[in-house]
Amino acid sequence: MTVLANAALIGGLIEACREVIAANADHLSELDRAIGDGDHGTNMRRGLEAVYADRSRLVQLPLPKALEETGLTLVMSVGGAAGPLYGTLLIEIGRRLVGANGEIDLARALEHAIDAVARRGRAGPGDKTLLDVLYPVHAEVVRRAGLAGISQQAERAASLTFGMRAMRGRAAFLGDRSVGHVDPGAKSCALLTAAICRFLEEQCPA
Amino acid sequence: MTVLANAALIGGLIEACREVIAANADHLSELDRAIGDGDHGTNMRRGLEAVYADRSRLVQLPLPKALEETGLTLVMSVGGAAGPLYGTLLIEIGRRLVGANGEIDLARALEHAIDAVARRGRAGPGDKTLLDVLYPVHAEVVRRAGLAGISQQAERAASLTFGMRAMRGRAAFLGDRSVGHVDPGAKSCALLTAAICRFLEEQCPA
Amino acid sequence: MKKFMNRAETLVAESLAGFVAAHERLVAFGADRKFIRRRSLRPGKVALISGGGAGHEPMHVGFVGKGMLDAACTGHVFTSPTPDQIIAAIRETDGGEGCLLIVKNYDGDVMNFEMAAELAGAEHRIATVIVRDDVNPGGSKRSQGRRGVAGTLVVEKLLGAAAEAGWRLDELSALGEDLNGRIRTVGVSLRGVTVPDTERETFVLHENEMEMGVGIHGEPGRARVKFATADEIVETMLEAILSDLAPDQSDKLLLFINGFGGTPVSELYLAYNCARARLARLGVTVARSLVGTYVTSLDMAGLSVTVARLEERELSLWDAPADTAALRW
Amino acid sequence: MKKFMNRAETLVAESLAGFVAAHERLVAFGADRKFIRRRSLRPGKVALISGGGAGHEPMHVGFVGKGMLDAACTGHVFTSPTPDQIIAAIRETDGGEGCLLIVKNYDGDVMNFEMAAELAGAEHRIATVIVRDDVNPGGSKRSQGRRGVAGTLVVEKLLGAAAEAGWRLDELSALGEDLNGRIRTVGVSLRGVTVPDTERETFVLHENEMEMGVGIHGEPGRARVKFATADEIVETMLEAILSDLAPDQSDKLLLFINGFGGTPVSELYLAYNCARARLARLGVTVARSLVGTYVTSLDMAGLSVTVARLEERELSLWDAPADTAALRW
Ligand SMILES: Nc1ncnc2c1ncn2[C@@H]1O[C@H](COP(=O)(O)OP(=O)(O)O)[C@@H](O)[C@H]1O
Ligand SMILES: Nc1ncnc2c1ncn2[C@@H]1O[C@H](COP(=O)(O)OP(=O)(O)O)[C@@H](O)[C@H]1O
Ligand SMILES: [Mg+2]
Ligand SMILES: [Mg+2]
Ligand SMILES: [Mg+2]
Ligand SMILES: [Mg+2]
Repeated sequence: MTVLANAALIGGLIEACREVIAANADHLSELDRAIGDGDHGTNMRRGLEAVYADRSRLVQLPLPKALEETGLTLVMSVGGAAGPLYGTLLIEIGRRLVGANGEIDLARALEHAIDAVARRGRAGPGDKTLLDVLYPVHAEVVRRAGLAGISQQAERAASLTFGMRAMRGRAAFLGDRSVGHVDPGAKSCALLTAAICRFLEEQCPA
Repeated sequence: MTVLANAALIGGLIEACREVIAANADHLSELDRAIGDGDHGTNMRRGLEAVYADRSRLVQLPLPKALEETGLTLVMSVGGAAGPLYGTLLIEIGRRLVGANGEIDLARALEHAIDAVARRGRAGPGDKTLLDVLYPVHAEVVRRAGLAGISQQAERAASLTFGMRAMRGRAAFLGDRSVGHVDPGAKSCALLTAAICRFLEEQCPA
Repeated sequence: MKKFMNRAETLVAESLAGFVAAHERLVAFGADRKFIRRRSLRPGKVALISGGGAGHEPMHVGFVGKGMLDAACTGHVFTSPTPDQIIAAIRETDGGEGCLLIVKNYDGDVMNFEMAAELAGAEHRIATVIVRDDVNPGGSKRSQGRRGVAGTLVVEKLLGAAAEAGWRLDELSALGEDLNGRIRTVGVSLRGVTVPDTERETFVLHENEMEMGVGIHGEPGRARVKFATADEIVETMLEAILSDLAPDQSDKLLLFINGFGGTPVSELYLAYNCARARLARLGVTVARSLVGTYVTSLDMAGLSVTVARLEERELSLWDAPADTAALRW
Repeated sequence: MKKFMNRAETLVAESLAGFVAAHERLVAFGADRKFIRRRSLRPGKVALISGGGAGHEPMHVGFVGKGMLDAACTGHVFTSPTPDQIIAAIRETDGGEGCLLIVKNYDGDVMNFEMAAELAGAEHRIATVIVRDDVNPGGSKRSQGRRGVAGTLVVEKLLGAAAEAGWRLDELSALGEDLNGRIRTVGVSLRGVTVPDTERETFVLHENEMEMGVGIHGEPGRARVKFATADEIVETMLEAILSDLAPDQSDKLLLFINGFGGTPVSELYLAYNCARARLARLGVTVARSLVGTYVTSLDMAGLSVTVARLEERELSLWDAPADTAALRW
């Protein structure tokens, strides 16, 4: 990762995330229509477009600061449930990375940020939310799995929400009728994870 | 006609009219749906049911008075355009019959009443209304056509409204789009005419 | 089409009963429930009576109260009330100053109110204003003239305030006639309606169609045209209105966007925004505004645009207090 | 589903622009059009701020004005406003007495208002009332609790009147919390809605089906059940409410029938009539009533029934004047 210049890294990540959301926005809204209000794709696209519009400023920043600012932009543009959650995630990763001395400890920053997301959403594992992707992703990072492994686990974790009964978010109002659908937030989280892993793999092949 | 007792005549006419409307109410509303507001059958049925409910009183009255009272009942129960029109028709026939000395002159009473209907509706021949049945019926009565002939003319006249452009009533708001549909009021008028003729024929075969 | 009802036959009566119960401070049933009247009538003023078929709620019952109507007669759905209802309302509300009947120009309404006026005319001074505000989009001459649609609200508000201020019967009737030349409405529908009696839609539109020039009885309009953006729709509607009203830059206009029953209020405000922008570009002044669901056609999706050219005295009448279920200020 | 709009992206902004233009006497845009506020703020009172996704109009913008809210923040359709909007509203309306945020209990709304409160908390005294009035028809315990639906109107009216009367921030917040235990709502839908962004219905119902227990975001309800008569529907709804509220004969109830956007006002009054009759049979007293389309879910056909148990002081707060676009007395 260190081989990649900071600006290219940040710009590339933004580009990759924006692309995967744009390509899957309809699908995400479709998932949200089944158990929510049908706007998750639209919300995420609006957020990623806002970040993309701001990219020339963001690529100038150090990575931690860029993450924090990206989070703030998501908070101020996505709205809905996803905005504060993805926003909190990036803001807190960024803040913790800033605090880290010397080498970046992604695993600990991620743990701290995921805790913040769970507090923000008053949610936990098995509630059928994006946390059900974040927890396994963190676990893979902790056990230093390869990028491909992380990506695969994220996809698997998203699929597993299919069988869950939603306990948070709009889907929770459906009770048992939420079972049998993939959670849109979990899906977007897996897509973003995969896109990030793919980008990093392409840039710095193992 | 004179062979039939008054009460039986009035009761029979009421019964015949009520029956034909009940049997055709859906069809009349259907016609009204094409160029009006779809309630002509419902309106007429409501009126005839009100008259029917009142029949024990009506059959006690002399025919002219019974016609007038029936007209008033229709006015107070049908509503819409059809109520005042059919009401005015019967009220005025009744009033004119009352005024006639000696033999009943149906042709002149009818003429007088049809004029009143035209004034009430501010309508004339060719406007695609029930008047387009009433005028030819009157003409048949004047030339002392048989009951079957009157009935046939009424049916023919109703069919002819198919090609007319409505100038009065809700259908007029459609302009040229009213062409190509039978007028519901004309149709109910033809049906009532036929039912009355049929009843009279059955009672006093020529 | 599903409706909240028990039986089609009792739908109107039940709805009116709910209306009276919900607004008992303002209104009460008249004798035999034939009409709805102000709870307390004010002596010494001309009585204003309106009415029409059900299906246009909150009009007219929602306009009964101080500053607007004294009584409203409701018929079956889309069917004018019968003369006995109107006569009963005249008897109960005429305090000696006479009655003004405000009638929408639909043949059925006109004929039933006319019969009532004839039958009650011996004992009461009665005048009638026939509201004719619809724009004739085809421009062709028709014998029965313009329909009375959403502009009826404007007429009832202005005449109601004038009656409250002590205007006499002939003065009210003259103002009513005069207003007919200065109020224009055009309606557009995105979906036909289902009359509860028949349970079938009055007309069926495709996804890319709309009916332009509709009235408020589910009848099809003057033309079925391609669905368009709100800007385009409103522009077409305003064009029809303005070519008729021909306001100049010194005129004070009332702009009224009316929902037909199935249109969300957010869309009405959006249409208002389009109309307002268009009128601003034309350099004419919107002095008063009203946006809401007031004159309906059951649950029809659609709206109408009404523009009225008002003079100073009418602006004051518009601003005068109204205390009714649907309009209050 | 056809909608009066130009583009999905600008629909909310255009509608709000129309709203402000139509009600310029009452309201104005806040900085950068991030929210809508009272035209003239009254110093010396706690500022009341609410908001939520668009699609619920006239709520909340229609409740901005004397006696109710000081500001309302509107998000995209069914998407909560973002913290920057809420922060801007706090900055502009806080006159030193602090701000009360009134938030419907939806995760998105709660989280966005919470982030705003955190970010603005250093410079402003802020309290939050989370409205939770929906009845849980299944009776099962869910972690996030009841949704905030039509009862929000009641909370905003009562707290608005109290703020106007000079109540302090902690008093308002305590009343808000207390009301949560005494207001219950249940909603029923006859037709799903189409979110303008997606142009597809959120759920599709057959001619003989309805969704019981719906919220106001087009989400399906707790159960899809057979369509029934208005009496039966209202009875089911009231049962759910009353088993929760358990009013006794001495209680004074507010009965509020709310249309979801596509339901004609005549059907709302009919439902009110059913509810009123049912409550009368149960021997409980309806002291106040409201019937109308106030808290909507785009053009959803359906309605909600809200019952609130009010004490004397709250009846006075309910009766206190309100001068807003949607509620005025
Ligand atoms: N309380 C919560 N905690 C964690 N995640 C949540 C919570 N509420 C919702 N989510 C996530 O957000 C997703 C929905 O996002 P989105 O559709 O954009 O927002 P909204 O529900 O406000 O329309 C859900 O699929 C779920 O993954
Ligand atoms: N002005 C009129 N003059 C004569 N007949 C009329 C007039 N208006 C309507 N009609 C007749 O009444 C019929 C419609 O009656 P109906 O549907 O019961 O009343 P409405 O139009 O009020 O719903 C029309 O088909 C036409 O024959
Ligand atoms: Mg969503
Ligand atoms: Mg008809
Ligand atoms: Mg009719
Ligand atoms: Mg949303």
